[in-house]
Amino acid sequence: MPMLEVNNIHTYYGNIHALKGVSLKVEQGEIVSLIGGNGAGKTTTLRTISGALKPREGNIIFEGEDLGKRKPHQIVHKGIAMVPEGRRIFARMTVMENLEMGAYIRKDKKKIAEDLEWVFELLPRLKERRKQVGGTLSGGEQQMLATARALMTRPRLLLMDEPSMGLAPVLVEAIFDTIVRINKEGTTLLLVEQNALMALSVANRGYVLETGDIVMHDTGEALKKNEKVQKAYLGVE
Amino acid sequence: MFRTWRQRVTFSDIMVWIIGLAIGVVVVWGTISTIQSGKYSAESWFDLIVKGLALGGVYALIAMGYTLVYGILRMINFAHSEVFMSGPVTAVFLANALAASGFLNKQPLLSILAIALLSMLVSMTVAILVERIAYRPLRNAPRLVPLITAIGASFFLQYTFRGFYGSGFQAYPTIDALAGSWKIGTVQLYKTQAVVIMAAIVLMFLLYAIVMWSKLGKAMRAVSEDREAAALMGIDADKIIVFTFALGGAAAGIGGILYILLFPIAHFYMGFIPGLKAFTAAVLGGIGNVPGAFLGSMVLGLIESLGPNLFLDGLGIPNASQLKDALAFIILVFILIFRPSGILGERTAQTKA
Amino acid sequence: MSKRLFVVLSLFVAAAMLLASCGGATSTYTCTDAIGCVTIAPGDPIHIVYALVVAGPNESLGIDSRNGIEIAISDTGGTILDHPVQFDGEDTGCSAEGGQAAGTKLAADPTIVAVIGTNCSSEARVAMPLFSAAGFVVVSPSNTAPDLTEAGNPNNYPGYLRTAHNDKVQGAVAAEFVYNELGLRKAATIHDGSLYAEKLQEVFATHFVELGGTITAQEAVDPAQTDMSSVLTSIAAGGPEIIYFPIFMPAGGFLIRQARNTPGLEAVKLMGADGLFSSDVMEGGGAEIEGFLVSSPLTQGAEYDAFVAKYQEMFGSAPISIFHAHAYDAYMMIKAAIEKVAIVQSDGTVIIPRQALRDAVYATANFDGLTGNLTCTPTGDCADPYIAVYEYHAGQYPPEVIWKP
Amino acid sequence: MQNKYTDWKQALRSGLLGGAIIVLLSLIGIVTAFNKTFIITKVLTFGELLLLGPIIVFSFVAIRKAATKSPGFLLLTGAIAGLASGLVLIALVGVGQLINLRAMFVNASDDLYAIYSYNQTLFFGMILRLAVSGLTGLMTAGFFRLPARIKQALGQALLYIIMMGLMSKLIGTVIASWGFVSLLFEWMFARSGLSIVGAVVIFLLVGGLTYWRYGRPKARLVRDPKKQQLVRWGTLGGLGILILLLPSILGMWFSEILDNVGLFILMGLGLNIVVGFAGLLDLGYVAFYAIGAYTIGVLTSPELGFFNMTFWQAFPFAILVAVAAGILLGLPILKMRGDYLAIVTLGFGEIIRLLALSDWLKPWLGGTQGIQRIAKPVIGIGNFSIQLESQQQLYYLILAGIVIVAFIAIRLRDSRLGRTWMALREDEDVAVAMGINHVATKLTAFAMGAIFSGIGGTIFAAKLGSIYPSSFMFLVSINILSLIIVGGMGSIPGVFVGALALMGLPEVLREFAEYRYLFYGAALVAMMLAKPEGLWPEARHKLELHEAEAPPPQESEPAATSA
Amino acid sequence: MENVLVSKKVTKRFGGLEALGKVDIELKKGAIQSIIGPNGAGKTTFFNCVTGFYTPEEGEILLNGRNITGLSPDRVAHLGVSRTYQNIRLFKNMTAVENILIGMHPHLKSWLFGAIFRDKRTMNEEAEALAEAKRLLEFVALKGRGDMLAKNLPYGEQRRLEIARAMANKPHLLLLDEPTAGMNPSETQEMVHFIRRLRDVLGITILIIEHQMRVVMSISEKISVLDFGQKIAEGTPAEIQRNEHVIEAYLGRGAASGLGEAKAKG
Repeated sequence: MPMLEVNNIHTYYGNIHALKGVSLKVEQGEIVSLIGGNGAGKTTTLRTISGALKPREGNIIFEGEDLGKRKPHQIVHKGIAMVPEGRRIFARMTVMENLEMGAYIRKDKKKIAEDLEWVFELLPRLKERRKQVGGTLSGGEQQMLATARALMTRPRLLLMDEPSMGLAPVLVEAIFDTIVRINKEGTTLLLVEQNALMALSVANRGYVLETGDIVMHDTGEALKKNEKVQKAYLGVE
Repeated sequence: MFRTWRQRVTFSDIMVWIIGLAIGVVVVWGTISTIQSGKYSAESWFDLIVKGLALGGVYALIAMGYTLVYGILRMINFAHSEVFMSGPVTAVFLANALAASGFLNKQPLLSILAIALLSMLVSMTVAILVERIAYRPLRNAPRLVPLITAIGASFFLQYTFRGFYGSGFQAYPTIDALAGSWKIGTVQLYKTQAVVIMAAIVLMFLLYAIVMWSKLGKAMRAVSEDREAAALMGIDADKIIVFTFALGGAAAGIGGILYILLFPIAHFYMGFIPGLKAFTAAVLGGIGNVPGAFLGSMVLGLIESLGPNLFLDGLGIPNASQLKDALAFIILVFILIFRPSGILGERTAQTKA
Repeated sequence: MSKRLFVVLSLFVAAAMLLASCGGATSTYTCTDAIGCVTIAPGDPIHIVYALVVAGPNESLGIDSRNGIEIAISDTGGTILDHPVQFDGEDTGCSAEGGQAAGTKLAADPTIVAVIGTNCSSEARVAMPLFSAAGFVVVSPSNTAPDLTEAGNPNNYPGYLRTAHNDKVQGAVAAEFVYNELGLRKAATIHDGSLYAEKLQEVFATHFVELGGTITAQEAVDPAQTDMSSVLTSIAAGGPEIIYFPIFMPAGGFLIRQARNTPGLEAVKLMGADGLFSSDVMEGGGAEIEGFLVSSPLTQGAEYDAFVAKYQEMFGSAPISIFHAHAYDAYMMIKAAIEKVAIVQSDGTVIIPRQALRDAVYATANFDGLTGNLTCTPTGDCADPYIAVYEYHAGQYPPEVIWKP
Repeated sequence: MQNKYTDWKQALRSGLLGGAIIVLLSLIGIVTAFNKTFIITKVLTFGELLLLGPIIVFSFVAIRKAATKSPGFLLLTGAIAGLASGLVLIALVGVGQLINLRAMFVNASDDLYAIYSYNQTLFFGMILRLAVSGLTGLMTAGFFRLPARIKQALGQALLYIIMMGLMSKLIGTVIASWGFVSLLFEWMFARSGLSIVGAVVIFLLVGGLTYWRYGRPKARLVRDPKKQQLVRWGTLGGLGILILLLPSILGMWFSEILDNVGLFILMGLGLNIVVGFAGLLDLGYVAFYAIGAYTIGVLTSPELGFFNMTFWQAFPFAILVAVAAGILLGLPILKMRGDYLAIVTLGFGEIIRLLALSDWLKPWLGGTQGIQRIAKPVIGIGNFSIQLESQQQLYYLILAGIVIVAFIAIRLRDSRLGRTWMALREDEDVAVAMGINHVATKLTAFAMGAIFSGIGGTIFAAKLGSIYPSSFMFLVSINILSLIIVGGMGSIPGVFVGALALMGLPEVLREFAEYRYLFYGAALVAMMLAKPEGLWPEARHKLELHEAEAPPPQESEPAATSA
Repeated sequence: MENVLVSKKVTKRFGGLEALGKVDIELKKGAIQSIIGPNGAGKTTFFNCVTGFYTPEEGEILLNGRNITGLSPDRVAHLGVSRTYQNIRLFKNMTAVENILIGMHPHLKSWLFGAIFRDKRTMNEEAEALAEAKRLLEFVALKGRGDMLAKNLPYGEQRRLEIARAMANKPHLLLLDEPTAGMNPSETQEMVHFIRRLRDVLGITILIIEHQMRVVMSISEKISVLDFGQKIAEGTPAEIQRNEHVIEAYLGRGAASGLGEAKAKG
């Protein structure tokens, strides 16, 4: 049984039909990338999974349970966390407070402290800055914080929306290194990326989304070699 | 350098400065001539300052409700003045019952705590109900719509409580323990005022601690910064919003009892003026900012208490205290001209663009 | 839609004509009154209305007056000349525009015989032209502005009377009492921005100065104000011996309490007017009430006590304001006048000629009311000019009479 | 079974809630107060309706929410809900017998208990009350089971009876002014409420018509587009004539309401420019109203005796002063954003009122005593002039004002200036970067608003003939703001609808005497909950709201730092 | 050739943080130039200083030789400077045409009088403006979209509309903040052509902030690199790619070599 199963979801913004029957699967331990142009519905898909939007049709099954009508905060309790697009850290709170918010749903203080150590080990930059207010971090550090914050919920599935957006090329590599490490330490990942090359390089499997519909699905390597994908998303002419 | 200065300044800036300067000059001139005339003694000034601070303390507790709700929903909760009113107009019955049984003067502290608790509970309940009925369904509506339901709710609450308890005035019993004053040198320090100031400071600190250091308080700040991101952390925004209203309501309810210690008459219409003042104070301090609400309230309390005699009397304006509120608002304009986001407000305009 | 409306209308018209043709009794009396008559068929009620402020921040004034009237109606069995009394009315909001709206609405109702109102003088000034033109007789329980009953003043309309005291009377009495009886020479006054208080303190001040006293300050507060410290401090600087504040609750209560807590005013005498003659002043003033003086008409004795008891029973609280007794008297005066002039026909039909009714009310003399012995002047001042001064003592209501003219 | 159990609980909960609401209404005092106000004379009082209404509503809710749909069960659900409500009432009476509730709740009187128990002995009365409550719930359920056609007919008929019964006094006032025509309708109304015959006639008429029309397609009178055009113009013309004749048809009292509504339309149109077009939240709009009124007062009143101008001589000055005040206020505050602007404008409104009230300016502005004998406008020349005095005459002056102001407002909206305001409202920073001088632009909006409000003030002063500071309370600003939001922000027809709803409503609600603000507040909340976009929203806003959620923000910046 | 824009030692601080430190940038007439650098390096702050939203604490900004330091944004716009935004900031509830008409603001004159009385001059002005707006829409390939609300346009069209709005001001200097953000390679390619056309056809001087190295390298004549508010390098694309500082602070080895490959291939 796949960890996450998205079956034929239709999502609307008012009257705008944004997702027209998206289906996808994520297996335990995988990195799955979702690529596509702007307005294709990548972010909408993630927002639907995370509960911020409700699909009018279709269902989302996580570990055998229908997420159906659950609200975003309830979905977090189920073990899905999301690093939203544009990072959206709490800019007026310190790094530590941001991380505490990540651990909001958890009660076990000892476990939280352990995880904090783990996150600091993963992203040592944050440890140096833990007393600093989030808004004053640089873009790359904010991305780290957003990732760390999501990890503090101890998710089994982590959704990441455009982690490389607006970062210096030199940082993009670092972020993807972190992604791979997080995955290696046991977290399953569903990744939405503009930077298709990187996204497909790290992914086990990939989906291509166009105007609200999945048009292609294959392993990361295969998609990278696919001519259509190369032309449309990798910029190879 | 001169060139850039001239480029930056527009006609309207000059006008604004002239207005600001005019207010400043009038205030300073009034102050100087009042002090020179020697009409008031030092004892009088001390007395006014203490009374101003006590009033400011009460405003601060009410202002908390405005500022917390504003922080989280970006809306002015106009019904908050009725939230404030509902506590003391209900608790008066308990107070009178306690007084009739003689318990009030036997155990003043316990009695006041019981009265404050009741007042707090009622205000809290009303705040939560208002949120549930008048605001929650409008979470996604245009910004001004909840403002109108707030006004509607405000009317409804006023006349509901009027219906409950009648339109007369209900006086609180006198508490012997708080009557009288301490003499410090040549000045009198009235016990009530001292108690109110102390209580207000302690309560404000407590509220600040809750907002800054408790888990719920932190969640509250998180929701106020980014509701959706907070939801992604597993924070139930609805619950936190209810908590915010409850906290603001509780502060207003206790504030109501402090207010009643100073002005012991309860009435269904009693919320309007303090509500308006507290709202002004919250804006003055920088709305959405807890220490700002405290500072703004204290400043406003002092202006109201000292202002008419200090600023206007010397100018030869008759019945200066009639213009007390006008003066308070003029000084508000004066402060906002130079600090457009309030005394402690963030400079939001700059970070935008 | 329009079609449906048409059908409805035509059906109405048809039905109405049918009904109208079978009705139609003929009257045996022809009205000769200069401004018309009100005819009340057997079994129909006599319509008396209030025009008082019963909603909004000043409502306690109007509700209290209305309660007074309702007691009067209940005391007289709810009937006049065996006809039931229909008593309703309008909120006037204590504002000119409220007075105009209420006045216009009431003036449009020809069944109205008399109006009890208004509360605030500003309402009277705009509502009276309407009431007067409609032929009503109007008795106000609480207007005190002198111009309303001043001969020749454009604000004095025919048909207007009042049971409340003209400011001129009360202010002067208070000044004389302070100067002659208390022997004080320095006084300060406070008003609350209401027409009543402002005028009263002005009359007081003028009279006091005429007598030879000094006014150290004429201050003002907002009626909704609670913190009086700045005004009291300012007054203290002038060193008055007495502060006269003819205002209302709750501001009056706050002044009483806070005056004692103001440096320099610990020993000053405080005095109010009938606006502060009520039981809530006792509670509002707390322990500081001791020695507080008010000028007010003599409303004491068994009759008034019975009235208060009845009030308590009917409305669940002690009188919430002050003009209930004036309102009670207003109703009683009107009732007496109606009984005097009404033409009762054999079948029970009552015809009330309007001008005659007015004349009868103006002619009220030696009427024994709760507020004293009422006699109306030709311009409509009916209050008993007999004003006494009372002194409050903690735990004692009504307050002690310490001076009678 | 599970379903039935939850439905049971649901029914009980709804019933208890309904009962709680009845108790609330009773303790507020409305039930007692309207115990003698008949909807149908001698049959149904408004008070009794308040005791039954919540039961109907809540048993309806319980039935709607019930998962089990078998007819018998639904009937049972209704009855349970009704009985539950009845039990709450009995509980109140019981508590009232044990302890003196009246020491706290003034309306928990014996009168109330007597109403509850239909003036019977307490024991028998309470059984009766319980039975009536249960029966009401049962009947609601029965009603629910009726065929749709009958349901609608019955529902409409009852609704009409209740509305007409509640408004009978008002309708009576209008009819009374019609002279002999009034005889045609008088039989429908009793001294209080509808007569029984009237109620029956309304029931048959409305019910019958609804039944007859049910399911029939709406007949289009004219299909030809050219003719349709003609019909449209005809309707407009008819409407115009109707508007001109309104004061004569409706009489003095309704003219008074219309005048007040009209004044608020005038000011609403002005505030709509400030708030709706330019997006500046102004809570002190009453200031300019006061300034207009006081300028006319000072310039014309012989009592103060400064100038003794006529109304029209003073009028231009009033506008000038209002504009000057608008600019003076606008300058220091227009750089403030959002809610800071709101509080400062609020303060300005209060400052103006307090200055007018102050003893300091009393020699010039009259202080507490206000200004009296303000000149009324005279129109016409020489012998052919009349002084506009009565509300019916002033109606035309106000109407003319509205026509001019509405014309200007429409023109402004569709101009470059209107566009500029809108851009500023949408995104001030970007608008400024496009070369828009935000201070000058906002100031223009502010000044226009001030003019319209000032005009309103002048007419107000002339209409009353005397003005007092108490007429210029904060509440006026709130009312005007409410009406433009209730009508639909930025929408010009919305101002008309909003003013009718909000200014007309409290006047109509005069029937409820001291409870009118209670109903007004409740209506305000209900209206906004039902139609958050306003009663007649601007086309654009309608679009906005109907796309319930906005698409995800395309920003890459964290939202928090830009807020 | 003369310089359209010159910034001399421009310094901007926020509290203790130095967002720009003595930045010198020169822009020749008709040039297409880029600013690159990591997030938070001060690129957008520089734009804000040029357009008048921020007043630099030190230094001067000259536009066509005129000192515009500290001039308010609306006056800078009147001098012919337009910009777009990183995250599109159209007037969302206004139509496409209205957006462009707002962009034309500095060139229109009618005010209150014209609005109320609709005199001939106003009507002519409006008619001309409308025609011009339609021309611009056509230029950015949005013909027929004029009456749609801006927020209902697809993403790419919103970007183009924003540029059209900026061009309505007939600018000498156009500042584009990440014009290709969120575009796929083919859309990006179109945008690059479009920007070139702007310069070639209309002669507008253009300054771009951009993250996609492919775009930057192919379009710019000169690139300035900012890091922590300091200008760490400046030069032609080729020079920048070889610059060790830049590679270390911004590009990273992989990207730099990747670009080399792409260049070689393309």
